Formats: sequence, structure tokens, C-alpha cells
Amino acid sequence: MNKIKQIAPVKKMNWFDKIAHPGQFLIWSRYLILPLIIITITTFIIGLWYAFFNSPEDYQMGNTVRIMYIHVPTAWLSQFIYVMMAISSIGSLVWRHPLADVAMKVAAPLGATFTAMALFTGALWGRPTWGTYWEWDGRMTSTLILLLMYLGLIALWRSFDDQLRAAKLVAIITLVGVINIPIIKFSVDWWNTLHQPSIISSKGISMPPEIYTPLFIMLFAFTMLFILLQTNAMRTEIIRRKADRLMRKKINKNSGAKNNV
Amino acid sequence: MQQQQQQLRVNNLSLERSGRQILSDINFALKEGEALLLRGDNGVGKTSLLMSIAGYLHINSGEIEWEIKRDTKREEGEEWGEEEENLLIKNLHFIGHQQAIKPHLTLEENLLFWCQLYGGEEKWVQEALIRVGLANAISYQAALLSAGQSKRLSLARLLVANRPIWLLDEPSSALDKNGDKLVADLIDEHLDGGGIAIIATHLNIELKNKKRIKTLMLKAI
Amino acid sequence: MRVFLAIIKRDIKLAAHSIGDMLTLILFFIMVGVLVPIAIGPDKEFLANIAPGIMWIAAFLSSLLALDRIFRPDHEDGSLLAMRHSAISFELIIFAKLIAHWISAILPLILATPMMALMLNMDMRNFINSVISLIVGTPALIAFGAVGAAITVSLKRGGLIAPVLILPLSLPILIFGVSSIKINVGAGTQEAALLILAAISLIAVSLTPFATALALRLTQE
Amino acid sequence: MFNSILEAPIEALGPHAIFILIAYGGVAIVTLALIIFNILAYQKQKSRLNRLKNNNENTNLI
Repeated sequence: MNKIKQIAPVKKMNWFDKIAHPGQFLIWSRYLILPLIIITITTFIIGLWYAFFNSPEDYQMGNTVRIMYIHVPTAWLSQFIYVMMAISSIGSLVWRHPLADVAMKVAAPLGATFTAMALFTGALWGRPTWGTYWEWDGRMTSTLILLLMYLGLIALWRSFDDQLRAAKLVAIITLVGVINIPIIKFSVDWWNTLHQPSIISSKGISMPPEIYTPLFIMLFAFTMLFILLQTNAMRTEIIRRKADRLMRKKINKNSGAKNNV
Repeated sequence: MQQQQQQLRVNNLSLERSGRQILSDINFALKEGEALLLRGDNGVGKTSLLMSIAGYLHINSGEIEWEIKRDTKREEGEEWGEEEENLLIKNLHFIGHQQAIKPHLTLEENLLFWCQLYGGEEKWVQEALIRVGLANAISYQAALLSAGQSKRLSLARLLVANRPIWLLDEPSSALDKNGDKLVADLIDEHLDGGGIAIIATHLNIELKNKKRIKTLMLKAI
Repeated sequence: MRVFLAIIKRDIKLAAHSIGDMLTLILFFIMVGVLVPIAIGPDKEFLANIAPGIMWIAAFLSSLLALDRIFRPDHEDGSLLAMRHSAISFELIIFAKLIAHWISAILPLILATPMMALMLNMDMRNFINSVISLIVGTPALIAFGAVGAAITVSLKRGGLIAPVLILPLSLPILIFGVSSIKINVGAGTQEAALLILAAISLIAVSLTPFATALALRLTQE
Repeated sequence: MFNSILEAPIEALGPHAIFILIAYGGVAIVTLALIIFNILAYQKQKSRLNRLKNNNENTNLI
């Protein structure tokens, strides 16, 4: 005799599942919000103070170097958020974890916004430094592509009625995207060197510690800001789903009552 | 030799779709030569149950277990590979509402494709079409068929490859009295050959041997 | 293998029955080639210079136009569901469908390139290069496109969103595709571009069927 | 294109200050918008959930 079995995964609740259950998340993340707000605001104040008043001008770029303190953190977030989404995608596909779905969904608009900010500040940094707002330089082009990918993912989320089903499908394309990003980066670099010699000469900025310090504080501040927004957005999404479920239940109940009469 | 039978067992199956509990605690066991009728109102999850047995849906808890005989050899020519043997989905027929018929192809082309895909023998295509009463339309385009005839054509898919488990979703919809009889006869023959069938239906299906039929009444949760 | 060929044969047969679609696709491809000179001006030398880019853009847009044809018809009539019971694995079936799609949707475009080359004042060497680069690069285009098509197959307006998802991902294909045609770059880089293009195609074609199959399975859930 | 628009302010404030101003200002506005939107969305869903919860008993009576 041969046996074929299709068994539902027996859900053993380990500590991680307990913490990561949406309802549980809603409870414990409540206590996270206030500390996060405090940390974010203080680091921003310190970082901005450093950025404006306690860091030197660059000998080449002058005061414009201060744009770096918002450009680099947003550029970092644009990539960090995509990687986070990709990790959530794995969680969603492999462990079918509802919290991963939620994290993935709410991260996309945040990622798109930070990527747009990175492009915006990059353009404003580029104009006084290199004399142009936009250059088809490898890094800028691939960031633009990243923005397009974010927007595509948001559009995909929006076009599904059933968000639970959408999660897995979005996860697939997110993962295909994350595998593809190095190839895109590589191809853009190739294309860039092919078509025009790089006019950017001031790439290798030697960074003195006076510039490091505000940069790292700002990096931390922006990351905290993202975590704060992400946590709150996840809470919003979980509550929204709860409300949706309640509403659906109600509709079913009402239609059932009619049938009985 | 120990005489063991094929069995399909479903234990404590429960299913959630779009965050809503559809089925819970479904239990049944079918031995070879037995059929199960799924009954219940619209929306109680008849189709979902069939689809979860077919492996389309990811069940939330419980298990679906199928014991097959080792000596159930496939038709000569192709052996089952390891990989296929592990999957229930490769060993069953599912006939749902969607008929999977391409209107531009002829009846024979339509059926031949499924026959090849399922690893059946090509001569069975003719036989199947005769069996469902479409023999004289064999080289017509499927677009010319009426609703009932289309249904018959999709039922013919059951006959072009040997599969021990049949899952039928409303097999007699759009069919006339003769069609009902045909469905009943097909199921009878399948059960005689040691098969197992699960049928979701509103109508009665008159089998020769009533003992072979179990009924499962599904209720809304 | 027999099953594999059966799927390719059937899909091509189906495509041949809707020959109008195929002609529309070719027409669209040619029209992009007509529009560009009109928009940019008929300067022959300039046109010859940008011809490789136009050729690839035209191929890109037409292949996106055809994207919806890969899975949608089979999804809507339930064929895709029925294919999951096949004797061979679902991934292989999708691979076969991709080959069939390449033959029925991309090959006609490649056959129409001479006309395009004539309009854009391409010389012989550029023309041959572009045909080679299209042959090498389009499989990857289809492979990525299939993932997008599979993900959006359950959406009524999937035809609109799939290209938006796929275009950024296919950027490398465009870059290396065009680089492998241009003669104004050194011969070494041109060959390298072609090799990289081939590598991308191979990797994409061998890996994306898994993602595609997963997406289709989840869609049917 | 943008150069002509920015000419006057650049002359007034110096070339660097104006770009810093726009960059920081832009990021600040977008960040604030993001935060406000984030909070508003939360409030909206929260009140919707509460409304649904409170209504539950009433609808049963009807």
C-alpha cells in the first residue's frame, strides 16, 4: 500500500507566532509607538542641529553638502524598505504569515515616498554640484527604476479586491524584483559607461568625521521614522481588516435573516 | 496477500477562504467502489470542499489521506514517476463548472489534447465520444455544441485517462434526462472498476446499488 | 515529451485560429516603425543610427500587447485548472506554453523585421545583428512577461497593469539587446552584450516558470 | 528650464542656500504629509471599527 497525504501544517504556536499574530501585534505594538516617537523626534533634533550648525562646509561643494544629510538617509531607506518587503514576501509565501502580508503592503507606499525624496534631494544636490538636475548616471537611473517598481507594486495591490489573495501574488513579483535588482543595476552601469563617460568627478569625497557624525545620526533618525510609520501603518491595516471582517459577517447575518423569514 | 482496499479519508478538514471560515470539521472515509454525494445550500462550501480535495486550496487544518494499491499499474507505456505518485492531484479527475473546451478546435482535437496531457491512450478518445453520445459530431468545431453537449464533452474527459478518483461538481447541470442517466451510468461503471467518486449535486443520482452511496450534508457556518 | 509537444501543438493551433490577433500584432510592430520617422523626421542617417533602439522598443511594446494571451483564455475557460491534473508537472506545462507563445507571437515579429529595417534605413550588418539579438533576447522578455501575466490573470483589467510591472524588470533586456546591435561600439562589447543577453534569457527561461506556476496556483486558490 | 525661475532667489540668497532650502523644505513637507496621512488613516479605521462594534447589537434588533 502506498499512502498519499495532504496534511495541513499543524500550527504549533512558538514564541514567534505568538508575538507575530496580528491580534497580539496590535496589543504589544501599542507600547512601541510612544518610545518610537520620542526617539525619532530627539534624533531628528540632534541630527538637524548637527547638520546645520555643527558640521563644516565641504571644500568643494560648500554649504550644499548639507543636502547629503537628507539625501543619503532617504536613498538608504529606498533600498532598505525594498529588502524588508522582499523578506516579508518570503514570510508571506513560505509561512503564509498574515503579519508579513500586512508589513509588505504598507511598506510599499512608504518606500515609494522615500525613494521619491531621494531622487528629489539628489536632483537638488546635483544642480549646484554638477550643474544639472538630472543625469542618466547609473545610480540615479536605477533609483528611478526602483521608484517605478514601487509604484507598480502599489498599483498591483490596489487592483485586487481580495487583499488576502493579493498578498501572495504581490509577494511573487516582489521577489522576482529583488532578484532582478542587481541585474538592473549592472545593466544600467554598463549602459551608462557605454554611452557617456562619467562627468561626475567629485564622487570620491573623503569624509571627515565632522560629516560622518551628523550623517549617521540622520541615518538613524530616518530609519526610526520609517519604523514608526511602518508600525503605525501596520496597526492601521490590521484594524482595517478587522473592521472589514466584521462588516462581512454582518452582511452575511442580515442576508441569512432574510432567508429565514 | 493481504487484501487491502484503496481508501480516501478526510479527517477534521477545515478551510478558510478570504479570511472567512467556510468548512470546519469535515470527516468522511470512502473505500473503493464508493461514492459520496455532497449536499447543501448555495454557498455552504460544496465546491470549496471538492477543490480542497483536488489540491487547489490550501486547507487550514486536518488531513486528506489516500491509500492506493501498489500494484495499480498505469497503462503500458508510461510508468508513474516518483514525483507524480506523491501527488493526489495527478491521480484524480476534476470536472467543474468551467468546461475547458476550446471552441475553435474540433471535438476530437479538444479531447485528444486532454487525453495526451493526462497520459491516456489515443484510441480512448473515440470510445469516449461514442460513450457520451457525441460520436457523429466528432469532427465538428466545439463552438457548434449546445450547452448540454458541451457538458457531455467535458464529461468525456473522465474517460480518456484512468484516474481512480473522480471529483464532479454539478455534473448534471445543463443536462436532460438522458444526460442524467449518462452521468449515473458513468459513475456506476467507475465505481465498478474500483474507483472513488465525490459528487456535489442538487439532483438525485440514481445508481444501481444504493448502498454504495454515502451522503454528506454540508451546513453553513 | 509527447505531452510537452502536445501542449505546444495545441497552443499554436489555437493561435493559428485567431490569425487576426497575430496580424494585429505585426501591424502594431510595423506601426511603431512608421511612427518614429514621422515623429523625428526622415533624416536617413539619423534613423539608421537609432534603428536598433526603435526595433527593440517596437518588439517590447508588441510583446507586452500579446502578454494577455498567454494565460487568460486558458484561465477563463478552466483549462489551466484542468492542466494541473496532467501527467507532467505544471511548471513544464508552463514552459511549453511559453515556447508556443514565442512561436506564435514573437516569431511573426521577427519575420516582419526586414520591412522595419527597410523603413529605418538599416544596413545589412545591423539588420542581421538585430535579428540575432531579438532571437536571443525575446525569450527572456516572454519569461518575465509570463510572471506578470500570471499574477494579473485573475484581474479583469490585468492587461493594463502587467506591462507596468514588467517593464522595469525587463530593462536589462532592452539595454543589452540594443548594445548587441550597435556597430559604433567596439566589437568586443557588442559580443559581450549578446552573451550577457543570452545568459539573462537562459536564466529567466529556466527560473520564471516556477514563479509563474506558483502565481497561477495561488490565483486558483 | 528651472534655472530661469530660480535666478532671482539665487541672486538674493546665494547659490547654495536656496537649494538647501528647497531640499529640506520639500522633504519636511512630504514627511509631515506622510505622518499626518499615517495618523489620519489610523483614526479613520479605528473609529470605523468602533462604530461597527457598537452597531452590532442594534442591527440584530432590527
